[in-house]
Amino acid sequence: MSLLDISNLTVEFPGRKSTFVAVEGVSLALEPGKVLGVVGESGAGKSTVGNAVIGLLQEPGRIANGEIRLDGERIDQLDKKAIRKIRGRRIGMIFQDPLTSLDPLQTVEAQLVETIRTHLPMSHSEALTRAIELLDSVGIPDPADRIGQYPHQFSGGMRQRVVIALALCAEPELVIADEPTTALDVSIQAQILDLMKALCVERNVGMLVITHDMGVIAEICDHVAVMYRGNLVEYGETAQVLGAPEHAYTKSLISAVPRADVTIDRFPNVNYIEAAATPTRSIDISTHWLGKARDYEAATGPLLQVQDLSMDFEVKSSIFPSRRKYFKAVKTVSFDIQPGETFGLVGESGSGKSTIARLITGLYHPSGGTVHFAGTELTSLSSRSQVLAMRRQMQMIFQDPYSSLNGRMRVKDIVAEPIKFHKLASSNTEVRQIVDDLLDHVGLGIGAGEKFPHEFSGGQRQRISIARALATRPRFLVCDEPTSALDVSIQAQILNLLKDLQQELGLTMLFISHDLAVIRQMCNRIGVMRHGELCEVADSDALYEAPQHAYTKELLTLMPSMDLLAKIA
Amino acid sequence: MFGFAIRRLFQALIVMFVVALLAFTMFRFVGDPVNQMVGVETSIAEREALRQRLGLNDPMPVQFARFVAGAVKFDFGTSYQFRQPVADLFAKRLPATLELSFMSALFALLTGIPMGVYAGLNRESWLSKIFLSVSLIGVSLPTFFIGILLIFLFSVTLQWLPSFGRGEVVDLGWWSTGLLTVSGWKAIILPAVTLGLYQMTLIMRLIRAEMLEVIRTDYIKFARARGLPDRIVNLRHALKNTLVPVITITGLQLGAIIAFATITETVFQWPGMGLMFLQAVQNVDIPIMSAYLLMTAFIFVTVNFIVDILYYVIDPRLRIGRP
Amino acid sequence: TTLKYAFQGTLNQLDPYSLNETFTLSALGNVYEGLTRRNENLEIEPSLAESWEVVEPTRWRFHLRHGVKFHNGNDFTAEDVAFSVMRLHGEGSDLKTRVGTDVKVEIVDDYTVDFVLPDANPILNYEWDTFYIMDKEWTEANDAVAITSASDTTANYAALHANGTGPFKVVSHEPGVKTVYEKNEAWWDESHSNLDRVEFTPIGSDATRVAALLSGELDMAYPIPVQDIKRVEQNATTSVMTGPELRTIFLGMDQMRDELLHSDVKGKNPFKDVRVRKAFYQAIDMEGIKRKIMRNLSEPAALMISPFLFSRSAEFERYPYDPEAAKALMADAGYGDGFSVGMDCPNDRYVNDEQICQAVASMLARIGVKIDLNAQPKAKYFAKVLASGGYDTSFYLLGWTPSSFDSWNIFSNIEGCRDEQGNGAPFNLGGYCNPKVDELSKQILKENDQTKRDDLIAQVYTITHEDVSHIPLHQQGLAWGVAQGIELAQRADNQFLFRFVTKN
Amino acid sequence: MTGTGSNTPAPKQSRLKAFFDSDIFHAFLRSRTTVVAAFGTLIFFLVAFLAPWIAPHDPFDLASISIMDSQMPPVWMEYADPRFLLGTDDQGRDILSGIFYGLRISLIVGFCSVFAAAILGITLGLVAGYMGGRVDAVIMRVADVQLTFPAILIALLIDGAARGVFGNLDREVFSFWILIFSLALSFWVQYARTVRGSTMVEKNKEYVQAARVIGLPAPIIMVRHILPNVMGPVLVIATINLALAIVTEATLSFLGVGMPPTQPSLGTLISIGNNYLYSGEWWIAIFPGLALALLVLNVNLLGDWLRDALNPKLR
Ligand SMILES: Nc1ncnc2c1ncn2[C@@H]1O[C@H](COP(=O)(O)OP(=O)(O)OP(=O)(O)O)[C@@H](O)[C@H]1O
Ligand SMILES: Nc1ncnc2c1ncn2[C@@H]1O[C@H](COP(=O)(O)OP(=O)(O)OP(=O)(O)O)[C@@H](O)[C@H]1O
Ligand SMILES: [Mg+2]
Ligand SMILES: [Mg+2]
Repeated sequence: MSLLDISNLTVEFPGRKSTFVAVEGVSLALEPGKVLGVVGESGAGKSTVGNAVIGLLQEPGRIANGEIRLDGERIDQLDKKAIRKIRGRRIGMIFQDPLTSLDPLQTVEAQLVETIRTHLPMSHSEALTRAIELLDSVGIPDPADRIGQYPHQFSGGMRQRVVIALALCAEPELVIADEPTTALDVSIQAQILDLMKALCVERNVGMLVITHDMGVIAEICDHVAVMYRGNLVEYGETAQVLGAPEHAYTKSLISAVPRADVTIDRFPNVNYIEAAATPTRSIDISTHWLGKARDYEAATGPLLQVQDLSMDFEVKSSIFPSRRKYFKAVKTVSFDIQPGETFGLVGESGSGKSTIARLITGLYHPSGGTVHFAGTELTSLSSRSQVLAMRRQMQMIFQDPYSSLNGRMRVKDIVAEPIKFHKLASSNTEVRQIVDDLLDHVGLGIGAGEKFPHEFSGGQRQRISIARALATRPRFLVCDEPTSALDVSIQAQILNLLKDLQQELGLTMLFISHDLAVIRQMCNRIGVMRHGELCEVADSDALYEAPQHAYTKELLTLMPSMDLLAKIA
Repeated sequence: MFGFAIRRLFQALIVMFVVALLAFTMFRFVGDPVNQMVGVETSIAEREALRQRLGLNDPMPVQFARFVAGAVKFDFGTSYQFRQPVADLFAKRLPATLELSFMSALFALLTGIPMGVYAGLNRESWLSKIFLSVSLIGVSLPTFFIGILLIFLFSVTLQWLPSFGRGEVVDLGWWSTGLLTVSGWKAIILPAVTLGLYQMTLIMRLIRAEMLEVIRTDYIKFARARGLPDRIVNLRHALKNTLVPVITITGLQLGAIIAFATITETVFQWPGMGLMFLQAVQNVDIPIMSAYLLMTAFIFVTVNFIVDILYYVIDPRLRIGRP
Repeated sequence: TTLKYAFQGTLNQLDPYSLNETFTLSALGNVYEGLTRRNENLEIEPSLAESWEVVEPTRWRFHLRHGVKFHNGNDFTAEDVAFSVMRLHGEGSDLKTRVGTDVKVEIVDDYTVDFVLPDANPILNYEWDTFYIMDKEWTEANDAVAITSASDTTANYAALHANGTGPFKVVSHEPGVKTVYEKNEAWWDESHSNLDRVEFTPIGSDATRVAALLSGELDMAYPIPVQDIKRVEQNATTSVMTGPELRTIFLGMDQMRDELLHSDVKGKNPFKDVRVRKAFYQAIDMEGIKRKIMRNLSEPAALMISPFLFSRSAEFERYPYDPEAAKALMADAGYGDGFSVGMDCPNDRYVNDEQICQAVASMLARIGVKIDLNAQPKAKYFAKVLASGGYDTSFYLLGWTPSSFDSWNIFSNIEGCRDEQGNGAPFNLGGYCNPKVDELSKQILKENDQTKRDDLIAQVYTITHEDVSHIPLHQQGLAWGVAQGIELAQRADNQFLFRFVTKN
Repeated sequence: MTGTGSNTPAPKQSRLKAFFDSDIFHAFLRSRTTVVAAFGTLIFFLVAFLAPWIAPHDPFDLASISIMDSQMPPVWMEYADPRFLLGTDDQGRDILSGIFYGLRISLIVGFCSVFAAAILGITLGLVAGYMGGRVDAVIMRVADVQLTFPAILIALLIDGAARGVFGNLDREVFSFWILIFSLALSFWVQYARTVRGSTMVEKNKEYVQAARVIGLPAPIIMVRHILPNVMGPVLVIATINLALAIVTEATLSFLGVGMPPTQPSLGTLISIGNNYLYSGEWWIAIFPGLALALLVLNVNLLGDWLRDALNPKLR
């Protein structure tokens, strides 16, 4: 008997005009001690499957057909009480969006302890000890100190790890991990993957891992399921599926996996398109609105100069300045970015990358140091028109796409807003046209504009936020893990677009990512961060070929194994 | 925090000063105190003399300066009606009002919060629809009307509860409490319910509205996925995330209850500040009115200060390290 | 036995000279006593003075009662009388008119006092039942000689404590909350009452007061709103005592200004025309008001004084209610199409005052007069219409009780001429002026012969009736709610005195 | 290839058609209670608007009412007069007509004052919450001052001041404005403080930061982004305040500030009837009270639905 048995599952989201079938007739089985990977197109219904198993489909979604069995017992029709007993205790769930999964008003400690104590008979202090151990095992530094902090004081990757710890803390039999490592650097990722593998082996835990990262699949999965548009298109042993894919989609997916070993000019496009689907039109930059010349003065010298930038967060306040405690998230970091260049930031999760991005875009005020953009110091700007002009030139794609979208606005309005506000288009019809193009190009298709952000999958949300950032026709783009939730095909398409923009218009980018392959292909120069410091800056080829700093070396060696893939490619 | 409090204290003084100033310009429109202080037959010359003696003929700035000079020494003058120092009167009336406000706030919170949580969680259930509609009676009928209906039912018809007053009061020296006697408890029920009905409805509806949103957030979903019991999910996570607007309103309402329980106190002849204030307005008892408004200002400044602090207590994102 | 009772107003302070208002004086009348008092039928009888005589027209002699003690044990003597008069004349006293300031007090011996008047005054002691005698020693010892206290931070002792000679002592007094009385065992007179203790609570809300009576929490409550009388009567354990009150409610019109303040008639004042005033008079259906608004608890009035206070009242009759005649009069006066005028009305002073005004407004609408009714609480109303507000009114409703129970009080306050500052008859808000009235009024004051005096009074009433100086409406009734087992005397002056109460 | 034609331009729909096709409208139709509530509210407005035509009597026409008709019971009771369906009040006004006419006053005063208060309060609350610092301190301290003065005193002040400035006004016109102004002034703080509190929380969220990165100026961020996210509590307060405003209006009228007693509003009718609760003439208070309760119920049901409908996540 399988641990998890999904048969013929169909999930639909009934709408007023039509019913959207997110998952159609999917059957999967998972044995104890095994890892089942689910890959597939962004928006294919992977998360939906996971949510259906644990009975937390977002309204108005419902299981229209099929059965879900845990250890032979049917769980898709349980009442509230019975399913609650299963959640957490027997099935541990890691949601895709770790940044919004934590209650903002409770400390990490409170959330961990309450979960542990709900399921395990432990005293508060025992639970606390266990919580700290768990945090340590998922690689949070100084867990005893940091456990008392609130989620917003954690970096994206750290929050993801907290979520993992929360899912594992009651020692469930089945773990559903929806993109558990997107925000993690390779070393932490390796640690987490080891932890998961160990769980499977030692405690016979079954694991359903949803991911876009072929490396992860190759490394830990026993079986792989490939989903495309709600359907299961291929299902089999990992070696078999990755080594000898049968379905055309699987093939194109594997071929699109970016490589870290060589530098290539463009990412390979996925050419698989199902007959019925409308093809995504590619944008011809030279004629499109996006490609219209920018009206900025050419910068002499570096476009962005970061000097001795530092950021201290107050983590304990007190009347007396001497008693206040600060956390130094960024310590005197300096670097330049030349016009038309892409500067990559990689590094340990929690090392201050997002903080730097926020400092540059003016969301935080630095505790020290300066940021010059096109020769002007940003903090010195006073008049509103100057600030506006600067803002339009500089855009940011947030690490957490969902919370950066206003849930009450339709997607088309979200994307149209900067165009309208900066008066970048002459008429409303043009605005609508541009918005459609942008949405189409990031692969959301027609009709997406009418929906609200919560109606999208994780990857789709990320694409909305990319479309919005492009809508200002920026000169400088800060990308904080822009493609972490995207499947390789969409990722390729978007990264290619960015590259095109760069070539045609000299778009300058600060590119933050954990995906070393992507970084290598995208960036001209790369900075490696650790503990709030920039430990190495080098040209990308140089860095990959001859890393200097010990940490950089460690990172590169820890890249998930690509042997399997490399063979096919 | 400390600096924050000091700054607030300073602002409070300004607020009270402005309140006093406004109050003084306002009193001209409330009526003529002299007419209320003398019998009908008193001659015009006598009235004029009285007016002179009370300083009502002085220019407004002089009267105001005199008031402020006294107020800084906690001397608010003598009540026109009662011929007693206002400060003494306040000291006597305050316990009644505070006890009533406390009990009605307690009533509003203890009934409003659970009903609101329930209605937010069970949007479609009949019980929550009943909560929602029935509680509206509390707001759609005037307080005096509700008070009188309650009196009619519980005092006249059933004769369970007294219709007026505080019952037996135990004097603890600086505080006289009705909460130590059975008759005191009986007496406080009707006024507290009457007074709390509006706040209860408001709190319940606010919580429901906020709950509806919060329970759809990812962190609640994740809390469920972790298998936390409903009690913890609903109260510790969901409810807490609805609290910012709720405490704002609760704070305002509490201030309003303390300061302006006038109608309820009048209906139930509750010997508190509100009753006294209404009488003071009716009789143009300027010293009481001005001191009262000052006190009200102080109450509101304090309550709002506490509410602001509570924001920080509830929401860590507002708290520290905001660069 | 304990009596619990409630009144709509509060007992603000205990100083007997600080407020000339019926309820305060009546409450204090249980504690303090005057040289005279009035019995159930309002007849004057000896109290602290055993007897008195008019030695010569300007000298009255009072023989004081022996062996009377104040509540604190002090003896009552002539000193106290002289002191009380002195204090009565002091700053802040609201009862100065009880004894004219030009009256001298001469102590003849410990128990005899002479009052020396500048002029003869037949009604000198008419109001002395509410001129209470205080204890000199006690007052001085407690630094309460001045009525308004010198410093603002300490209360006047006499405002919170009472030391009289009366049948009851004040045990505790929380102003506006509760006042508790206990029997004075050492009272000089024989008490008809069997009460040991009386608790007074003010209850401002009519409905609550009635409810408290119905539910048995009170033994006595007043006033009972007229519309609730039936309900209280129907209740097995309660009943309502009704009776005539002395206050007369009337309407007044501005007859002084050349143009009304609040009217669409410009350049002239319609109220200067007696036909208009009479038209107003005849347009008002007093029977209707009596039946519907007052629920028969009122007596339509032909005079500005209660019939009980003037022996020849029966000779006067109201102009009949006759809208047609009223319309004719209006047409005659040149206002056939009517006009509009503002009306001022208190809404918390007299029984159903606002309803009366509204009814009047709709009755006047029938003769084409459009009333813009401005009903306000008494504080604002009086501030507007009295001298301090510059008599800012064109048409108003007012009530008046002659505290001396005598018509002269009305002539000198309401019917006499006045100037713009209010010198003359200060409460003649409309400024009606007929010199003949002033003339007669002067004679009345000095006339000691009762028949002749009544004749003069009747002459004045005839004039004002014909002039329609005011429109008398009615005497409102008293309605006291009492629980079963309570027996009491209801005095027409609305004074509730415990010494007339028994409870079983 | 500037996005050639694959996007067929949306056929020009009339706005009305677009509305009937919108999600909101359909959500509306789906909820039966809401349709009933909307219908009810509409009836209230119609009745108020059409009062002069549909009311059997004109209770504001003094010449037509007679004291002799007063306190008549509703027709189904003994001693009733068939002219007065729901009986008459203490002046002989027909209760039914009184409700119709009184509704007009109450609805205008209630809605206008709540609307004005909400606009003022929301604006100031947003600004205070978003700007923080000194602006916040000033606005909130003004709010504290405002809170100190109950509606009664504000009304007295405004009334007095208006009389002082404009002399003796035409009461029928100005009493409306004075009422609305006073009520708005005494209610705005609730909105301001609630909105401020929520704004302080919202402004730290990432979607607001994203809007800032786009370069939107503060007013647009406040109105377009923050406002919709803080409207929930505002709607709750507003719908409840409506009742409070209508009732408070009656209190003010008693103080001689509002409408003259010869033109009773719904609240005034209730307070008149209040005096007759014990005496057996229950209909004077109960019918207007019922009307007010029904109105409030309908408006609140509508408000509840509207708040849910405006939130895309709840649809
Ligand atoms: N609440 C909803 N209402 C309507 N449609 C929804 C809703 N939630 C998800 N969908 C749709 O269901 C489809 C599947 O979503 P799902 O989140 O399962 O995708 P996914 O495979 O996890 O994608 P990703 O890799 O981008 O996270 C998507 O096309 C999405 O638009
Ligand atoms: N508001 C804050 N208060 C306190 N500490 C903070 C705050 N924001 C971030 N930090 C801390 O600063 C450090 C850097 O955070 P940052 O978000 O920049 O990391 P990151 O490099 O982007 O990591 P990740 O790859 O996981 O997203 C982390 O240790 C985090 O806990
Ligand atoms: Mg997903
Ligand atoms: Mg980050």
